[in-house]
Amino acid sequence: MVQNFTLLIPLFPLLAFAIIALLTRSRNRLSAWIAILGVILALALSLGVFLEALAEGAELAVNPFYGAPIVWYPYGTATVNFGWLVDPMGSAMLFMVPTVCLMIFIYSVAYMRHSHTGKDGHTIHEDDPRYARFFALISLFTGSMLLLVISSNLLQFFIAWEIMGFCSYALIGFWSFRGLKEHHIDDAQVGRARAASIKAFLTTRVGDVLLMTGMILLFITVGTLDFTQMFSPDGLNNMLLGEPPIGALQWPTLIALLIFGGTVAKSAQFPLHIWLPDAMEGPTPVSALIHAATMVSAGIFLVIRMYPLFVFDSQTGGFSMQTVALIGGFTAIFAAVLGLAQNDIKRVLAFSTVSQLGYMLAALGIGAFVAGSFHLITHAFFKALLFLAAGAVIHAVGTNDMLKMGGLWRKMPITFLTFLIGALALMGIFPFAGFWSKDEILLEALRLGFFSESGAAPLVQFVFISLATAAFITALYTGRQLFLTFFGKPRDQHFYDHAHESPVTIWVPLAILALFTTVIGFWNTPFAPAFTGYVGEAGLVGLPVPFEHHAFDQLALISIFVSLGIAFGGLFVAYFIYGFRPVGAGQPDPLERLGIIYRALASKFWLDELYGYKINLDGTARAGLLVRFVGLLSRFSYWFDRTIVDGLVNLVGWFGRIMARLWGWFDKHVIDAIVNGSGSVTGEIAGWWRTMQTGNVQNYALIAVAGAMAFAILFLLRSFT
Amino acid sequence: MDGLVLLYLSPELVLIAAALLIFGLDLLWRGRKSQTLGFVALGALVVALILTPIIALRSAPTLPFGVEWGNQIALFCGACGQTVVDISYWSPQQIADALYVSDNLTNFFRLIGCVTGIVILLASYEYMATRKYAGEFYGMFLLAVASMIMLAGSANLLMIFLSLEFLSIVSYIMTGYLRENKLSNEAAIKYFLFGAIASAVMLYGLSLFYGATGSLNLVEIGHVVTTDTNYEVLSLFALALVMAGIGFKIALVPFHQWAPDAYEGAPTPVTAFLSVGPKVAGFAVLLRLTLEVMFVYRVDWVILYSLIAVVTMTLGNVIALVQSNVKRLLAYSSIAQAGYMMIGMASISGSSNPLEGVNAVLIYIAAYLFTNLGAFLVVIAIENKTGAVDISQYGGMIKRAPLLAVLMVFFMLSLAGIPPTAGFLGKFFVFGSAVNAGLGWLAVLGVINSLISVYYYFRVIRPMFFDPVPEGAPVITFDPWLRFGLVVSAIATLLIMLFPMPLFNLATYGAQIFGVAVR
Amino acid sequence: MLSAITFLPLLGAIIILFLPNDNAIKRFAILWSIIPLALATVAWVVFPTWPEFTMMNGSWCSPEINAASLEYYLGECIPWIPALGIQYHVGIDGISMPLIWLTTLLTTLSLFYSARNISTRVKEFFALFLLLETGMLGVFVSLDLFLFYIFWEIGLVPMYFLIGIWGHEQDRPQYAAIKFFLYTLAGSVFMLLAIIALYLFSTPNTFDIPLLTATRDNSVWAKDVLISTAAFIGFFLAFAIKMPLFPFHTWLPDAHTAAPTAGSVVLAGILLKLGGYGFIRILLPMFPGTFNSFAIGIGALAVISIVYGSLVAMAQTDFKRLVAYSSVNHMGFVVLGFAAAAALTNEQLINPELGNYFNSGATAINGAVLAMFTHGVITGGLFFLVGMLYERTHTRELAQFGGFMATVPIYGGLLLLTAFASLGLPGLAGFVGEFLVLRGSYTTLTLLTFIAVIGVIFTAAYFLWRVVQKVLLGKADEKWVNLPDLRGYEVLTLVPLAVLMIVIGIYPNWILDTINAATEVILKTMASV
Amino acid sequence: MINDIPLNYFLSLAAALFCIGLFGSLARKNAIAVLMGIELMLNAVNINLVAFWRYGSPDPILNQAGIVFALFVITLAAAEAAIGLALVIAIYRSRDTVNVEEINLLKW
Repeated sequence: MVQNFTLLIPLFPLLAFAIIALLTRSRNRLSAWIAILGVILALALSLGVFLEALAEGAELAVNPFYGAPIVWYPYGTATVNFGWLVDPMGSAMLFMVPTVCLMIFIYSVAYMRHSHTGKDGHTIHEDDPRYARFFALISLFTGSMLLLVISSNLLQFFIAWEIMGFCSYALIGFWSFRGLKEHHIDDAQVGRARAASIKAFLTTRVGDVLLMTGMILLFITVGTLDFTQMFSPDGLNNMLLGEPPIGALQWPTLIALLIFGGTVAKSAQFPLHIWLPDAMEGPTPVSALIHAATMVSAGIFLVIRMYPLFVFDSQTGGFSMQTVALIGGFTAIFAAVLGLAQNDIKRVLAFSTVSQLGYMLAALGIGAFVAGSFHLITHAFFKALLFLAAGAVIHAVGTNDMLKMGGLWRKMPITFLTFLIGALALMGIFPFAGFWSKDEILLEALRLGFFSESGAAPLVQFVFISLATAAFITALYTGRQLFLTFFGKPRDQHFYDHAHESPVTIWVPLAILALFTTVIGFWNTPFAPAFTGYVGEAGLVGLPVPFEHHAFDQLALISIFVSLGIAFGGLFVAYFIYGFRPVGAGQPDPLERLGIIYRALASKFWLDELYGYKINLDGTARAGLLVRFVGLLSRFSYWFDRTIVDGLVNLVGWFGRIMARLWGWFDKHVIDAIVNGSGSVTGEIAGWWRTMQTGNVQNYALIAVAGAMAFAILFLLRSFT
Repeated sequence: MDGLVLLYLSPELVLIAAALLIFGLDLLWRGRKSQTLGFVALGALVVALILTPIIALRSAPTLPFGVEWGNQIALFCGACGQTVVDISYWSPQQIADALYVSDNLTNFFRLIGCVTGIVILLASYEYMATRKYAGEFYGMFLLAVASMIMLAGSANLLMIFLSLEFLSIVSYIMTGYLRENKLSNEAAIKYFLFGAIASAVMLYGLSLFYGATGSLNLVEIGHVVTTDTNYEVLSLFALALVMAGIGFKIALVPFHQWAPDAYEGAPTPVTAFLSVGPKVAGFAVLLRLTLEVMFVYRVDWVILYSLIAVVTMTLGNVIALVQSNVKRLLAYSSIAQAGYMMIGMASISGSSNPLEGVNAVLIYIAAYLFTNLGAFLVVIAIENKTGAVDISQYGGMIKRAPLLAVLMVFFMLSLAGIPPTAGFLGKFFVFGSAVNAGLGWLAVLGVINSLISVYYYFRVIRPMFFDPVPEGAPVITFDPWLRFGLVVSAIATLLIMLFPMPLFNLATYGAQIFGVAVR
Repeated sequence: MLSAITFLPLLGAIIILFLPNDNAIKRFAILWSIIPLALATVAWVVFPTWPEFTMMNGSWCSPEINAASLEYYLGECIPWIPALGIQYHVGIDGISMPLIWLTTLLTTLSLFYSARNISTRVKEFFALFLLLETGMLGVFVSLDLFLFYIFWEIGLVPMYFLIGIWGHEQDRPQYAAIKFFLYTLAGSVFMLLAIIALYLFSTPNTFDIPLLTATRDNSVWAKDVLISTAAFIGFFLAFAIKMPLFPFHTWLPDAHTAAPTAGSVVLAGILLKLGGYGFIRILLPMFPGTFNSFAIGIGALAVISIVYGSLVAMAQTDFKRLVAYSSVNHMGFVVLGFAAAAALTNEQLINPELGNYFNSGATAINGAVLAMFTHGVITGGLFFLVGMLYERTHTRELAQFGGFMATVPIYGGLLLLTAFASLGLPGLAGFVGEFLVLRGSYTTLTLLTFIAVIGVIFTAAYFLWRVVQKVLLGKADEKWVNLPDLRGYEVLTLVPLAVLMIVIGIYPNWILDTINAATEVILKTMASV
Repeated sequence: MINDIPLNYFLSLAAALFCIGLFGSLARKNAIAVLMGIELMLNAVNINLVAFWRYGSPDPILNQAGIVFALFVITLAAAEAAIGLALVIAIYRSRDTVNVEEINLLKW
């Protein structure tokens, strides 16, 4: 029964947003509680739907909760309708999203209070001046994320997707402006936030436009955007009716790739990943919420939603899934490598997010649908946990720079513990969530790549190798982070003194998330694959074929040990470099000995300089080549507009005056000459009439008579011919 | 002589008689009470205006006003032929040597003439109040109106010549009316010399016409040239010379050059008259000539008319762009307006129904009349108080005289042909007839020209609204007569646009008199 | 009803001339302008029952005209110049209805806003503004080409004075005003010739739009390629200049920049729409064949407008100029939509097997019309915001601003909302029209639409880069320390627009339903049997 | 006797006279001389008219249009001369010159 109220789920946070924005924006505490209340209500309803969905079991996949009662717009004789659609993966998202959001909301209540030293030396605690604004925006974000999850229509999905993009923009740029009396942020931060927010929005905009194009083409070829209709037996086949658009590229491939473009930008995959590290300029809860747990995973969710299309494409010979796998696999290792050289505690996590998202995509790309989906869920929990814990550290210490931390576990043991749990999960160490999901992916890659009945697939082999390597590096940089932050000696005494254990509203959410991180993995162990049964057993809407699933076998066992070995290997190397001999105060990072490689890593392979733009620490930004080119083009266009286009118009506008002058000139020179000529013919001396216009009436009369004669001659010529 | 002749000629007779009366009274009163004489003149014009529809009704008494005006001919002057016959132009074989006709076209121009006269008279009271010899002016003015009407009614080369000279001579006198004013004197003598030469040239053409066809009657000449091709060369040559005289009246390029000088120098009410009266009458003659005499040569004169139209409107508009004196600017503007009318003349030829072109010209004339007079009335009102005739002196007029400023905008819009004004309707008909006649290119040139014209018309408006009031500039007041004239012009300009049917009917009846003779 | 809506403002303008003092004028003008708004609202609310008002019983026009205009509602028809077959014929359908409503709304808001900001020459301002409203409404209601043309031109003169008199001194208002006037007139005179040609070559000779459309396939003007092409070009020039379409757009930045705030609002909000309205009312139903052959070219111009407009906007340093160029960019989408619909072949329109094409065409037109409406709302809002900022700072240089999100949060919030609506953020009004246009035009003008999509990115870029970043973000400057936030009346001016932006963005069906009804009719008339 | 002279002779004479008059009116500086030139042109027309009447009319006695026209032209020439002279006097009074070239206050 609850399913009929699914559409109300996003309404609560959206309502909270409206109330805060319009009514209570000056009341900080009240706004926070309204926001939290909104999420709690949404969570309650979501859990209701989730439980009802669980009760339905795997059958839900082919027969999902669905309704599309809202006519959004009519076109010609048809309409586009909005509504809700909940299938097993959707219901899992409905469980994950509000839970994580609620934790983050509660965490933010305290986090958005800042402490600084007043003039008299006392420590002052005060709310951020934009406290209410923060809660309004994250409410809007949560609402649209929930709307996205339950969307029944790709257009509806897209709208929610874009509103999230706006929230992301606004929250990255949360500190992108500064009033005269605001002293808790400095100008450099303002500059960085400003540039980062625009960078994020525009980069994702590129993907959005690709997605929109794909969506429109899908609409045109299939004739609908409603998921259930689209994936109905006839729907996708319609795509093959039309002429292939570009050469050998068939419609499903083109559309799938365009839609995947949206994912690439939103989930920060190579080459559009450049925005995510800079997005860490936002407040930490935002990083946790948007840039780790939920919004970036919306990109993955898009691929999950459109999975029948990708499968259909590969069945008809397209290469879209291979592309997904390739990009995912490459990004997984690429971002992991970059994560090695970051000193900002949040940026390390940001790159790890990119890398993990690559994991999911690689899994989806090779056909490991369930594994990828499960990693999406677990990753949300442990990445949120990591970010929040890192935020607690930042909040306590007052800096992001890991090289200025060290030995913090003594000062903040709870935070340390939760961070440790999250880090272990990320590395994929038993028994935390990441271990189970990551292991599943590696297992699938191993199985499909090397032990498939249909022969070896080089691409999947590449994916496996890349993912395995990435797992190693993940353990390495996570270990580095752990050692630099919490172990060794404090490298900056001032910050160390400043550090303190987090207040209860901060560590309680951490603890809850840590709990989830610990237990959620057991939802889908290789021995008892409940999640697999729920999500994968009956396939998907429009794809009613169960996803291939193998019972626990030898290979799985080997895989467990392999992945554990990789993780421990990475951790050991990290310990060898950073833990065994801790980096001292003022010492450079040992990795800097790598020279040019380190510099390449630290500057992210100079991609920003190539097609994005680089944001410096002091808040200035340097445009990359592509951006500069657009700027140049713009200035040229304006010059063109002013000088050429408008110039032509003005020419026409001045035509009259020019003509007037011409007439004057004409009178003065031509007519005068004629007059003088006629004067000499009649034997009279020139100079009687200087010009026609001197006011000499005889001049006028001459012209008139000449005119009459000309007419007469005209007539005569006519008559004689 | 039939007694009806007097009735058919009554408007002209009333005007001439009133003029004589005014001369007499002025002599008697030795230049005093000139205001009264002005009212006498006004009364005469009103009477003439009322008489016109009576004449029209007389010819078809059973039908209500404005439906079917019949076609009456009044022959006049026994020395030249038979006495009056009541005969239609539509049966050319019965034509006698008629000098003067009182038909629908004449009636149309009677209305036009009387209205012109009344409006200008209203405007000239204040202007003349402070000047000498006002009484004579009113008399002269009545004669000018009468001659203008007579020109429109002339159906005979002799009569055309006489009326034209009548109108010219009166105009010369009125132009030079400000005897002590150098500009006025100069304008008059230039006007005179130019006019005299032009009419001599035209006269030469008329004599050739007479020689070629042996007749002075337009219809007869038309009959001859239609049936007999022998006279083609001579007739066309003569026609070209005649065009000089008519072109001079209308101020067509290249016979236009007197106009700016005369307009600038003449007293402004006279300028107003010059910009309407002779032009309108010239078109009446041109219409008669075109349709009754030389329709058979249409291939030739369509080229000629198109050429003249293009050159006239282009030159008028382009030179007007650089004028700073409002009177001179309006002079060039009226040259350009004549160019638009020539488009209508040119499009008489080609279409299946040539009368559409006639219609367009007549409607344009009526629209132009009110608009142009209105504009001149504004100029007069401003000149009366400040003596200003330069655009730069018009600053802040919206503060000093809001009514004048607003009406000036309206009249300028009308001259530029922007709705909802009579000028738009006129252009609409003219361009429409051009398109219909297959002269689309002419219409395109016409609209381009009307675009150019907007620029200078708005140059007049601009200081009135945008510039500040000059230091010490007086608030402009004007007497109720002038205000009345202004309001009448404005309302007429508006109503012609909003309710064009009466005018359209009038023009149609006016055009009906022509039966087109095709070889 | 329609006559009342159209001519009430004119009556108001006349009454204003006789009112004694400025305050009375202001109050009267605002209250008076609400009457047409209310009437238009009523007309829209009773939309479902329109068929009962198809043609007033007292129509004095010929039965052919009555038969041809069955799809137009609230019709009134009186012979005006019978000799030329000119009627005073008004009527509306689902396309003109929203535009009429928008006109009345923006006028009321503009007057309301101007009441506080115009202190010189009050009487003239309000009278001219109401006159302008009559002109604009007249274009939307008239169903006779002659009438259409007259109303089309009537709007020019008040706008000329609004720009010239109340314009900002440093922007050369008189130059801008005459440029605007001449430019627009240049287009419309050719339209006049085209109108005349249509009249002359139609059987029966008529200026009536429905009748011309109905008799299109039997008429000389449509059969003769030369005439129909020439007439099409005449109309197209007028509309393209008004829109404005590249390369006829250069009057727009000057006029917008120079005009007073309310003038810019109406100029961008309504006057530009007249061009778009001409496309849908005249070009599409009356010249489907000719338009079809020009569709690619016009679509290309539209795409150039989109991309080029956004690029040029990006280079602006003047806030108002930027917004002006953004209009070029956005109106490009409108034209693209119409061109896409025109690119449908006759077969695609009538063949039921190809219903998808019909629906695509409908989507394109719906989108274009909705884009016109939302552009009016959004850009109107933007111009209000620019004007409010200018009132406070007396500069429009973007480089001078910064950090206003912190110092004037209400202003900042509204500007943010409007800017994002304008750049087409889904969930706000601008997106819907843009999406529908792209959706519709991908079917027929695929390649061009691909390029147009690039413009979407640039649009986002210049709004974020230029508007949001320069004005709202960054560090607040000492010199704006005393900058007051929006006052009550200013917020009140913007709130209706903001509400519209959100409501249309979230739930556009209510307006698209109206539009779609008319669109179907137009698409059906486009097909020649 | 007169019948022996062909029409062309009269016409040629008239044309010559007309051209002389035209030339005079266009070329002479003195306003009075210009007036005289105009008179010459009018007289040329008269010759034309009378000659045409005499030679061209089928019945010169009954149809006297040409000669009547000539009479009117003569009358009119007188009127024109009167008005012209009056204007010349006026301009002489105000400007102390009758040189046409110098009467050029109004121009452009």
